[in-house]
Amino acid sequence: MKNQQTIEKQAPVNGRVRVDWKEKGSEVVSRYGIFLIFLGMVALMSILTPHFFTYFNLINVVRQVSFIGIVAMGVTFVIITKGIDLSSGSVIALVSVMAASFAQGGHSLVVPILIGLGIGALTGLINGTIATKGMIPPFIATLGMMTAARGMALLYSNGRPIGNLTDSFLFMGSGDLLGLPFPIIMFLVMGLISHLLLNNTKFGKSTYAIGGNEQAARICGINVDRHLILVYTYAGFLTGIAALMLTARISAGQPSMGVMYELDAIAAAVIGGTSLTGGIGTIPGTMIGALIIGVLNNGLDLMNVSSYWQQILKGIIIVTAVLIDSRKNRKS
Amino acid sequence: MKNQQTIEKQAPVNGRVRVDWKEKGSEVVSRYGIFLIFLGMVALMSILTPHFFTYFNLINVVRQVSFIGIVAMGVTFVIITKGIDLSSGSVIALVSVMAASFAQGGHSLVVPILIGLGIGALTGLINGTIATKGMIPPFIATLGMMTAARGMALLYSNGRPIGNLTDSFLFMGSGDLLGLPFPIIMFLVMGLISHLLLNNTKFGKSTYAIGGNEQAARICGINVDRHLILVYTYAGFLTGIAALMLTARISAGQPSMGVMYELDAIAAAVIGGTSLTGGIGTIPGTMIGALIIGVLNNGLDLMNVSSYWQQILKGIIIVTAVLIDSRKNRKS
Amino acid sequence: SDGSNADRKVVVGAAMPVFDDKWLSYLYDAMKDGAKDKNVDLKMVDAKNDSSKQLSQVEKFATEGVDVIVVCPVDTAAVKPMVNVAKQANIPIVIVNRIPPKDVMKDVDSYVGSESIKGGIIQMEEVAKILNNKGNVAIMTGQLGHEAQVKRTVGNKEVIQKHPDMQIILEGTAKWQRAEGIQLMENWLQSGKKIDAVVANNDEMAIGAIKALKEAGKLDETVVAGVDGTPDALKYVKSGDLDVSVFQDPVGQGKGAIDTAVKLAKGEKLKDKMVWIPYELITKRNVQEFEERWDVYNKNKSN
Amino acid sequence: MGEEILLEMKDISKEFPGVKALDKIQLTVKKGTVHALMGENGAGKSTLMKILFGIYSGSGTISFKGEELKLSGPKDALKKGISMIHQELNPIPEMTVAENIFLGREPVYGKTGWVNKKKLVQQTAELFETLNIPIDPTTKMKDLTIASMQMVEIAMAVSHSADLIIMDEPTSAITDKEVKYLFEIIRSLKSKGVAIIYISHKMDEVFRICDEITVLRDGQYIGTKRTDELDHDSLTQMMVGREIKQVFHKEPAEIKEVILSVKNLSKEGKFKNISFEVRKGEILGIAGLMGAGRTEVIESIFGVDPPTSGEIYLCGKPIKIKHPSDAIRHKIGLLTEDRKLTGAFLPLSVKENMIMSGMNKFLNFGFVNGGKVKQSCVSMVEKLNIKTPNLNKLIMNLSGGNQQKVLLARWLLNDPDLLILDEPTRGVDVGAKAEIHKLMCKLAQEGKAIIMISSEMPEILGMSDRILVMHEGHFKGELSREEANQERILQIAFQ
Ligand SMILES: Nc1ncnc2c1ncn2[C@@H]1O[C@H](COP(=O)(O)OP(=O)(O)OP(=O)(O)O)[C@@H](O)[C@H]1O
Ligand SMILES: Nc1ncnc2c1ncn2[C@@H]1O[C@H](COP(=O)(O)OP(=O)(O)OP(=O)(O)O)[C@@H](O)[C@H]1O
Ligand SMILES: [Mg+2]
Ligand SMILES: [Mg+2]
Repeated sequence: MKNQQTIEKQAPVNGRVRVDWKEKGSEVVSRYGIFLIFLGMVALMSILTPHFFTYFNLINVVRQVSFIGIVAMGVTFVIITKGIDLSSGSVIALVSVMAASFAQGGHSLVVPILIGLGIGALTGLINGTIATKGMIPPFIATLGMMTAARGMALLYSNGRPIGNLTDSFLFMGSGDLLGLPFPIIMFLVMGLISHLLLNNTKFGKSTYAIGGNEQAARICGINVDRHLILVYTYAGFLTGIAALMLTARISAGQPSMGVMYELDAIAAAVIGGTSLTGGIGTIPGTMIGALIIGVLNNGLDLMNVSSYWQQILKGIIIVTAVLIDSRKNRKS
Repeated sequence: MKNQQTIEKQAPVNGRVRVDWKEKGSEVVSRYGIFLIFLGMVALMSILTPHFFTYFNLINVVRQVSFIGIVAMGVTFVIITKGIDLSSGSVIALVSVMAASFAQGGHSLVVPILIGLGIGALTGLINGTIATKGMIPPFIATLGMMTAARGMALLYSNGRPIGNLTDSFLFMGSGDLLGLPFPIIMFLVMGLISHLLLNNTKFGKSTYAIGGNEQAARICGINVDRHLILVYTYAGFLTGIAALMLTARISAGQPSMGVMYELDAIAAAVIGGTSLTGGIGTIPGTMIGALIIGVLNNGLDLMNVSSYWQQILKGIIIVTAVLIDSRKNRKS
Repeated sequence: SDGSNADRKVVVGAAMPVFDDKWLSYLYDAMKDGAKDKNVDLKMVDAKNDSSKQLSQVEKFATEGVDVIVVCPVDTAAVKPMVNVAKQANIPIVIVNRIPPKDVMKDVDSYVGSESIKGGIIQMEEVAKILNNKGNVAIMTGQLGHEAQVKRTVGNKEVIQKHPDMQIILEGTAKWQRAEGIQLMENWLQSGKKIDAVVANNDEMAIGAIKALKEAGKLDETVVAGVDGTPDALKYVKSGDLDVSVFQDPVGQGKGAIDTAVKLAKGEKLKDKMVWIPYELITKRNVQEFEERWDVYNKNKSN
Repeated sequence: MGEEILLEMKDISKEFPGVKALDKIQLTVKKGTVHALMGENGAGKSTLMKILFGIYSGSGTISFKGEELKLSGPKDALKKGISMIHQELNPIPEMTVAENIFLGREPVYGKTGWVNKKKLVQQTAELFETLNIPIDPTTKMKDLTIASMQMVEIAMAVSHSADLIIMDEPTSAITDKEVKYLFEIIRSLKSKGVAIIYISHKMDEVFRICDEITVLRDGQYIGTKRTDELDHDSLTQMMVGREIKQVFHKEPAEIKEVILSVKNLSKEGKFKNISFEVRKGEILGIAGLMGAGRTEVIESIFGVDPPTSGEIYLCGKPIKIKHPSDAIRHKIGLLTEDRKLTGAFLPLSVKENMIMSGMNKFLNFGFVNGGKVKQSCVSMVEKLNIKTPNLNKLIMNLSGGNQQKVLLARWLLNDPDLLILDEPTRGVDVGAKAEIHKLMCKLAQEGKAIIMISSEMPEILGMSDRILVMHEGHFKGELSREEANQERILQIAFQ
């Protein structure tokens, strides 16, 4: 390379784009680090318990993960803009009871779905509007929503589950499509859509831009407030999808649903490489992050680790996974 | 003002700040904004319910707030450094059961206190070490601790409360000192200590510096990692104090104690003006923030607002308080 | 009302553990109904599962000067300071649903309810009977550290210990939630273990387990048991999906608590300090009876 | 004085992923001298200095004051007598000037850790007095102008009473006036035996103040010469490896009709009654001292912070610009003065940084067309001679000058009719500067209009067709290219 440069010295333009394979290599490791960790975890679980690596169990894990996974995709958008969404868990409850009350027969399937998605998106819209127009930290805006939405869910349902849902509605939770459970299909489809949206559209690029430098984004002509509102709305919309499927899965709308889901969703995003300081994150990363949490829960259950120890181990393993991952990043 | 500037022309550098009294005025409003909002809230509650503004009720509110308030002081330090601490609630539980098991008679009062403070500080030390040396986001480091500490609390106590505590231990929760409940005394004392520490010592200056510009802090020769570890340790230590007093107050160590306290503590800090983007925050602000949450809970209970409506209102009021406050800030 | 109470309204301060729990919501309704019947001013507050918050609420009732305090404790280990507060303020205190330890009970004016541990015992005894005293049991617990989780599980285990051919092969928490119940059961089903019975700390989790079992086609060969017996759970008993539930009478406990509280407030002598509203076993055989009880209650309520 | 060797760096190498930033570099600095470190953007100057200051570790040996220097971090460097003014400003915005300056070494009562606030302010005031810096020590850093912040950082570096002070582009954000004061400071330090390593892209400064010059090129050591052995051209030759004809070379362009005119633009407290027009093919320079309000005016026009009154006409038609997106729609571009704050998206790649303001033209059915993006970006990299291993490199890992070029590329990709450049060559090396200037001329020849703010007099004088002079928020006068010179500009400013 030294000779190369000596020659290049003479050249008037040395701004050529060189491909450097060593860098490519370490970039691969850092880029797919969390995926490798995930594979390592799968391998470990497969060794530790023979019941882990079976078709049904794997399907099982992915289905369990799909709800949180879809929520986490929206959260990823939000975190990339330097925001946070603490309201997801409570919004799930609110959507759940309201949609369920319209899915008790007499209504066509369209009504509860529209209501569910609408309410999800609406809460997001409110979150975004309060955070941007009110200029208050998203942490507080969504914390308020977290509290208020739970209250509304309880109020609406009087604290009780709303059951007797129509069969067509229940399909969203337990039905199969193309040989796969519907939630898994949705997880993949929404993952693909979100990934394309984030990576290949103006909307996605603007999302990164705002998280990278809000001031600069404004000067580049991005309407920051409007964009942020849309991001929160999209997150709410995805939460609505997860809530509908979850409601269908347990065949009841429940006001106590989704407690602490927001933390799991944020954790999935962060484990998957999304940075809370903004501007960094990917959807596949988040999906892997969610799967890591899912594999962990499933594996520990399969091995019948006591609940107390499960919690201790879960804490340690999540930290370790991110630790290994960030060490990889450091090397590059 | 124009004339002023004309004179300044002669000066070699005109970056001097002019004192602008209009600005000063709005600075006062913005600085004490949250305090004014707090007073407004107290006034409103006093009008709405006659039971609110009585000596005993006010004492009651402050005592109730003192636990979260003390935790929130440590959280304030952490947030000023751009960090976050999600583990406080679970650490309270861990400290609670461990200290309680040594406060059942036979031990002198010193033992449970040392154990409580030691464990609190130790968890903080671990949080800080993992976050800095492991270079992983504090969100993940403390999320791991949140999960693991709760598991350990359950494991240690086998999921059950630990009662029969000695009377001397119970004093920390229910005793009076100088005519005030002990927790209130501690709230004020720890508030004063934390305030002085943050404002008048090298330690405090470094805390602000790291949050304001970590790179700059490093360049100025501050040992950033060590300092952050100390900050988390102090936060853990304060959590230990709160946990001891809480345990004494309910006269039992409980593994289920403190659920969601971390969110209340963070909310108190943020309502009190601490910025999650680092570098900004004060202890008196946080104390007011905690009091606002306390007054809200107490007032809504007093007015016999139904629990569901309480949640809805609480969400709305917290957002509104910060909204009013940030609007004030904007004017300046 | 009947005009016999021309004197001023009795004020009852009720400190309740948490408002987003299904069974408790029936208890609260019953208390409210009871309060309406007796023309009582009922102040009901939510401790959000936080003992210290509950203690503060009790203190507040004391400083406000209510006539009587009713507590459904977040944790019975933390009842002592509440009782002390009430005693100091000279206000009678009634504990509902969760029974404090004996040394605290001596200062309590009345207890209305049952013993949590009994719920677990009744539940497991019936499961043992169905299983002919042998088989593999999975215990699905509520939120760890919660009073009802701890006591009911202890009750379950006491029974198991008496049956050498029964063993607990799996134990995990589903945090009282149906969704978590499905997930835990799904994972257990993959664990390759033969599960003869799933015993859950409440009906919601049991229903979750039922869903997962049904999907796996294993519901028929597995006994499922819950606790609570709320109307929606009874449907599952009726259909035969939920083999066992244990009825904890929220109406009896709620109205009983208000009755007792009013008596204490008026200085009347109690016939019995302990007002037992026992747990009752529900199976497909007697489910009809419980459904009728709910019907009667709901009818009265709407009148 | 001047012969005793203070610092000797031998065979220093440093590699970043994909970049050999330094390859066996030598640097010898004598006591009591000012030693210039020169080189194009990305040559490795800052990297070498960061190694010397303990921020990076690299291979090779360093001896300082006759002893081998092994540093564990900046703290160690400061302790051993090396301080540094960093290329990027590093203010802690919410803290006061005094707190910033004495961060980590605040005066305390005894050994208590209890800060003596009075003494802190007093010491700062004394420091400022000796350095002739009129800033109130109790001001919050965020309330200072960039120039003042830079002066604070200079004061901070000086206050360590180090034996060696590294100054990495200390003058990129200050004007001639402050430069004069800085040079006074440097001379007095020199007379006290302090050595200074001075990095700048402003040739004239180097010749004015430096005793020796070491030149780096693409991470290689080129040579060290005494200043009097070199002149402008030979130094340039050393740095760039080829000849650069003329630095501020303006090629004439045909000046056509008015494209933008501004009438009575005002913003309370910032500027008042600003009226001017700019024509197609014209380069309009705006001169003024730091803090004259130039940035405020053009940011107002661009919709960043709309004016309170006044009109803006584009090609004779009145337009309303409420947001930068309106300006962009009207084919106006703005290269801002502060890279870090309002320019670069630090966590994003070079490619993404380039396309962010003009994404629409890369869209196919709503999707960003990767091929099109790559093609445009590669052509920009070549056109502006941007040194980056590839387009996916994060912009934060480029050298300062190359970051600036990426941001310029961002606006060029938009093909604007009117390009506003706020300090376009701040921190840019001679070669690149010449290229940016050439590009400006070319754009003008293509019929574009350019408004250029610059605090560098030769740049303003060399490039502008017409010069507006601004001071204290007012336009004080206008000079044509022919009548303009440094004295007249200052005269107008202060009249
Ligand atoms: N942290 C980093 N990671 C990767 N590459 C880096 C990093 N810092 C610098 N580089 C690369 O090292 C080379 C030297 O950069 P350096 O900042 O030292 O240049 P410089 O001579 O100071 O340029 P300028 O005049 O623009 O400031 C550049 O190619 C730059 O892209
Ligand atoms: N962050 C700030 N806080 C307070 N005052 C500021 C700030 N930035 C600029 N000012 C003030 O606004 C006025 C105009 O500043 P502006 O940056 O527009 O000047 P400029 O002529 O563009 O200078 P420069 O050459 O530094 O860009 C100055 O009086 C300055 O002191
Ligand atoms: Mg540099
Ligand atoms: Mg400017």
